[in-house]
Amino acid sequence: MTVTNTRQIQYKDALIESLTQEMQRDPTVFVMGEDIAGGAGRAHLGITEAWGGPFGLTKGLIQQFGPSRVRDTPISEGGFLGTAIGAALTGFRPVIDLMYMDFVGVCFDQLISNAAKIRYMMGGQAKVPLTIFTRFGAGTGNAAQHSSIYYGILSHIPGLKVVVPSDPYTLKGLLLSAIRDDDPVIVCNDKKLIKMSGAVPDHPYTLPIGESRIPLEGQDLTLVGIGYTTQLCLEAAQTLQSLGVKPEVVDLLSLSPLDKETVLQSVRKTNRLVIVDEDTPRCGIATDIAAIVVDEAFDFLDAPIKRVTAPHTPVPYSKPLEDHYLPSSEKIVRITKELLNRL
Amino acid sequence: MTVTNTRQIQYKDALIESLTQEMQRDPTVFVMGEDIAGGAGRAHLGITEAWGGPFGLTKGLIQQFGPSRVRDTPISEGGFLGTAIGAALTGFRPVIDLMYMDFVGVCFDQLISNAAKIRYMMGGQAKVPLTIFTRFGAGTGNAAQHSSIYYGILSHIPGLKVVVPSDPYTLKGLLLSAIRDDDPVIVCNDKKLIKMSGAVPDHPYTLPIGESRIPLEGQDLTLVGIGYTTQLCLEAAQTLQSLGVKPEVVDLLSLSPLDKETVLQSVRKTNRLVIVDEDTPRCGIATDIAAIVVDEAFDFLDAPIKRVTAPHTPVPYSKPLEDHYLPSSEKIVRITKELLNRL
Amino acid sequence: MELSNQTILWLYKTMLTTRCFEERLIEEASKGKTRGSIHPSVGQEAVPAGVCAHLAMSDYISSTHRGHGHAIAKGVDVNEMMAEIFGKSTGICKGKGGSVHIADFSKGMLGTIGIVGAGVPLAVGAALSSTLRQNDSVSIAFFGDGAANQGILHESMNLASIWKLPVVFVCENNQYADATPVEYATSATNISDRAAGYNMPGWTIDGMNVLAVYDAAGVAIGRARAGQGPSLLECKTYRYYGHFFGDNPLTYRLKEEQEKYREQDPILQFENDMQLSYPKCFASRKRIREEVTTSIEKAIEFAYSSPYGPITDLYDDVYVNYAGLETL
Amino acid sequence: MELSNQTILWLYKTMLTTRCFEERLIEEASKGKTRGSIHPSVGQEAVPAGVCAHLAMSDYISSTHRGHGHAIAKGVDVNEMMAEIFGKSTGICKGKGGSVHIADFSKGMLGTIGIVGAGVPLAVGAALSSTLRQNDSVSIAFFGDGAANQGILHESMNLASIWKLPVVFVCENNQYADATPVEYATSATNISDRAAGYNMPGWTIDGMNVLAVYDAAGVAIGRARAGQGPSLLECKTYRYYGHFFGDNPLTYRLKEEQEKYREQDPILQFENDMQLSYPKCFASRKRIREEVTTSIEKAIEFAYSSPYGPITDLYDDVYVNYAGLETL
Ligand SMILES: Cc1ncc(C[n+]2csc(CCOP(=O)(O)OP(=O)(O)O)c2C)c(N)n1
Ligand SMILES: Cc1ncc(C[n+]2csc(CCOP(=O)(O)OP(=O)(O)O)c2C)c(N)n1
Ligand SMILES: [Mg+2]
Ligand SMILES: [Mg+2]
Repeated sequence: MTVTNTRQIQYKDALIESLTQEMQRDPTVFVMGEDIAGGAGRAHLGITEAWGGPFGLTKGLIQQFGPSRVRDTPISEGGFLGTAIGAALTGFRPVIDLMYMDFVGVCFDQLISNAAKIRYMMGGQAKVPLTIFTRFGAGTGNAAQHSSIYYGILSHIPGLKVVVPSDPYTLKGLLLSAIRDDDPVIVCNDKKLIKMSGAVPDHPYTLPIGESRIPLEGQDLTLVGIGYTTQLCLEAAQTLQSLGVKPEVVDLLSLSPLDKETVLQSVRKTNRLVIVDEDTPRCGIATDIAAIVVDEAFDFLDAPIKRVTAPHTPVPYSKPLEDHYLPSSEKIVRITKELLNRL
Repeated sequence: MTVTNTRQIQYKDALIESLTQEMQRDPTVFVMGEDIAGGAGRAHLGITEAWGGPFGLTKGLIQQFGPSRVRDTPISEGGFLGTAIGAALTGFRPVIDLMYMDFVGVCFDQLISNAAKIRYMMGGQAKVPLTIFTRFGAGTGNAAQHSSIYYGILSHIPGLKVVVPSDPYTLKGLLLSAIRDDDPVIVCNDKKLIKMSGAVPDHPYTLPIGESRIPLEGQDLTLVGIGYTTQLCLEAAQTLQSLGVKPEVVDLLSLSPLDKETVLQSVRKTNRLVIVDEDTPRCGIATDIAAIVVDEAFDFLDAPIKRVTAPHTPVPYSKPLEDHYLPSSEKIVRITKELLNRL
Repeated sequence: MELSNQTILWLYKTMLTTRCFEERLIEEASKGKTRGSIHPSVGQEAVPAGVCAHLAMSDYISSTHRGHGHAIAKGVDVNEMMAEIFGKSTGICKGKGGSVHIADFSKGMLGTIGIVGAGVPLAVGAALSSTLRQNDSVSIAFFGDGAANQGILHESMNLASIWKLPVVFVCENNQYADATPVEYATSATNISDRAAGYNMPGWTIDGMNVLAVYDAAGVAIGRARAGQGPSLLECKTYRYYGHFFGDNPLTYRLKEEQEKYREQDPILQFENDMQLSYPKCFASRKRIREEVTTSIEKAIEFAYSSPYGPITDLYDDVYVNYAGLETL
Repeated sequence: MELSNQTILWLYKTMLTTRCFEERLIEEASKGKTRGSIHPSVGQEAVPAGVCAHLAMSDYISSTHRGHGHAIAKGVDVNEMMAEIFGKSTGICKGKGGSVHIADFSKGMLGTIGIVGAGVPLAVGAALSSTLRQNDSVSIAFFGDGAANQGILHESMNLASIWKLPVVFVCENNQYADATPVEYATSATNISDRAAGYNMPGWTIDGMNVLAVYDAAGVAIGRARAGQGPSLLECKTYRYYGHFFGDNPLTYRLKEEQEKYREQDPILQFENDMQLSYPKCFASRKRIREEVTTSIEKAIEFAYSSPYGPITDLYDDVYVNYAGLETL
């Protein structure tokens, strides 16, 4: 799909716009989360909205849809996620704002035991059309308990779907798909993208869950990015191009289901693969892709598969340490050069 | 280490023996969990012990150590795990019985945000000498919510250690190491091993966390097993040997830290790798090992790396479906043959 | 309160069906025809019956591992339940869930959930649906005394209360969670004492007496239906068997205690009540017993004669629009 | 109760140090010298001071994201705290934790935990340690009104109660969780009403008055120390600033409300009390103010002049016996 509309808006605004359009279209959609309006229950004091969501991602919704469809919650993630699952089982399409991805910890059971399994263990009787959107990632000095990435863990769980938009355009298309999807979908938003601007059509549109994109074609090696790291791959690609190397960039978009065909096809062409992920290295999406490729495209591989990830450590607070923690386009370029020097 | 003592005992009894010996040796060790004695608080009725733990894995401990060191809990996994972390931070070595691995869901936050991160985010001031032992795996008709495997997820988390014994001998050595270890260690016990007998020395001994074993040497390919699947690999190896194929079997034992050197060395010798894991396929230990090997031993690989795992589905109840869900020695043999036929 | 004969007979038949279903199931389990854990609710039949007597198809319940009684009282077909526990493709969940995951969404039975406490918020969510739809259906969250100490219960009660949702939290306090007695595990004298902390009414009643349950549930459900918000109903009850089929309860409780409760058997008690107050119903008890026995024998036959599902079932139902294996 | 001059001066100095520390910190934050979120407790100083006045080094506390006051009241060095928030290697956590993870295990300060409610069971665990050791140290779990609705709090209170552990649950009810008012999110009229459901005493007191906090905490801690078990102390208080530095609280609360609370400022109130009842202490208030200002300026200097840690710090402290990267 090509973007014909050239209106530039922020990631944040694309999120609000998507929610607004879908809530207008479908009366069974409602949003629930901590401070998504804020100041709840104080209409008598002239306060209907305060925060409009952490980072303002739900700003203005309550004015349009009222407090029963834009529902502030107590700090009870397990309870309100379970409540959302119950509502999804009985005909609604709840959208949950999970403030930070770290908080999957306190509602993990509802995710893995109920949202993911109910349909299966009850023989396909039920569906759970639930969307969760959440913020993740380091780089903001929020330290170990507010910077974590758990999308690899979530992708491990059969029954869950997981997507990671990489810009305002993909956010809107994937969020609308997620809300319309009949399975639980987690839409993971890198904090570092929230102020990014990009071209976004103003009408509602969807991008299929389970399909990756190729924002840059090339033939010398494949760089796979996830969300923000796709931007890093594109940055690194510029440097590499100036050195005469032509990388292809795959923007994964969907982690579960995984569009392995797009990755495999690319590697069959380029014969080399570097996966860039801000998640920690063990048992994550990067290892997953490496494992699939060495299984299914072994004969096309000319070099080891490299992974650029965070180290196996929690996220540190101090700036120099956190800077070093993160993947960067420099690291991608360095690893790529090492890989090509094997020739 | 070779086993000189030939006393044969069950996995279950090795577990009780290890706990008993360590509690005798170290007064800071205590055990806590649901029904680990059972009948708590009914001494006045002549009841001190009832269940002795699910599957009887803590049977008899309360008679020896009393209810303050063998502490029945309410069904509050998050609460009592957090309590154990607090006790660990203040000088004790709690051992937690988490009845089924599925219940990591309800205490996940305490695991990932506290047990795993406190040491790091507090600059190394603290240590969390906590042991969790738990039961996992399908094969018993316990359906989707009582058969799950989450050790891949736990291995993803920096700050946690994860081990999976494969027989009574490795259980005792690893459990004693886990209790003496100053970091949080999760000891994962496959239900299918609980009645297995094997030679176990009667004195206390430890096996290093982070080291794998090679129970069978060979040169034609490497089979990597985890816990019970090591037994499947050994079974498959017998069949393969009868066909003239000499597989080497690596018993992983430790998932985090991972003894990648042992796997790499084996693959450098055999040039072929099959990983057998009962966990589901995405973002797990099997993908992890494949990714490490294709990165660090690429030039030694003569064939794709294959993974024999459960499918990307929850665990079904009915026997034929569950049988099909599980890895088996037949599947290992079949995959191995396919791999060798590539020659 | 005077009840209609129809209600009396429904209560009787429902309790009897549950009892008979489980007693027969245990026989089959001891022959190895079932797998995993079976958690009999024998002794507790008065609670599901007394509560669900007030419910229509459009009302919802969520249930626990000990859920046969809830399913039966909500109208789930016993053939499909039995076949499910036999793992057959004709089971209500195609044999994929077994005893601990019986559900029937067509009947507002949102499922028995095996993680202790985890079913509770599902009922809260169903109640939220009713509120959003502005209809008058209500939801019941059944849970055990052991579940009372799970955090999710606390969160669910708070949510239901602040949003005034039409849900009744029904605690089946059978006094044990596995082998652990409630008085050890629970700091409250009565579990219903906790209701006050959520600004909702709480009652503790005799859960061996189906009429007592019926009356109290009527009040709680009536409140919910009238838009007056949630409440907590603790029913003191007792399971005659162990925690699961195979567990010997005499390792953690006294014979005398067991006998005391057996003397208050909900079905026998109710027969006495019928004899006194509903002689017409009492007169038909033999016929009902026979009907029930026949229906359960049929269920057993149905389960035996049904086939296992095809292996492809393994990959179905993971997602709505694609099977687990097509794309990883 | 008549207090010693020493205690009075300690309370005063502790509140003042917290106030001064945070006001100076906010200045630096607005210059961009800190990262992530800073959650000022300005306005709430009476609670940590009034509670910790009863504690020795051998007692434990666990704390929240709004934890500077708890740390200072438990004796954590302000230089090391400030350096931590600047991310420097001389910080109490080597700059790896920042404002929301300050801890000092040598002083029984088990750490500020950023996940709401997640610090509570740590205090319960420390109390279990004391019980196992059979000594008389006590533990305090500080938490906010928002945390009151997390399941882990419920589980922790139940555990502490059934095991009669020496722990006091101190709720700092500053009436907001982020922008959400407590009366919306919490079904109980007073959070302390929930104590009864756990069979423990609960009190709601004026948390702007340090002497009221001191008195009530004395009772609760005294009970715990004497082996009489846990209790819940709710302190009604107020934060003057937004949820975090940068948040404008006027989007969710009225100016009049803010002003009302500022009039009850805990430090000003206490100065008035001192003037009336402890004139000698009152007389030394200027000296104390100067001491405090000097110590905070020193802390700022210390933070500025300290170096960042080496990059290798990134890999340390993941495990006790090996760094994260050596072996994956
Ligand atoms: C979170 C969780 N912890 C532990 C278990 C294991 N378990 C299953 S049933 C049960 C006891 C439940 O007791 P109660 O809630 O009183 O229900 P009852 O069995 O008495 O009907 C336990 C501990 C579980 N399924 N889920
Ligand atoms: C489990 C969890 N959910 C949400 C958050 C985000 N968050 C941080 S502080 C806070 C408000 C806490 O309110 P309260 O407990 O009243 O403490 P206060 O900020 O008022 O001191 C929230 C929602 C979190 N850190 N952890
Ligand atoms: Mg019970
Ligand atoms: Mg607050």
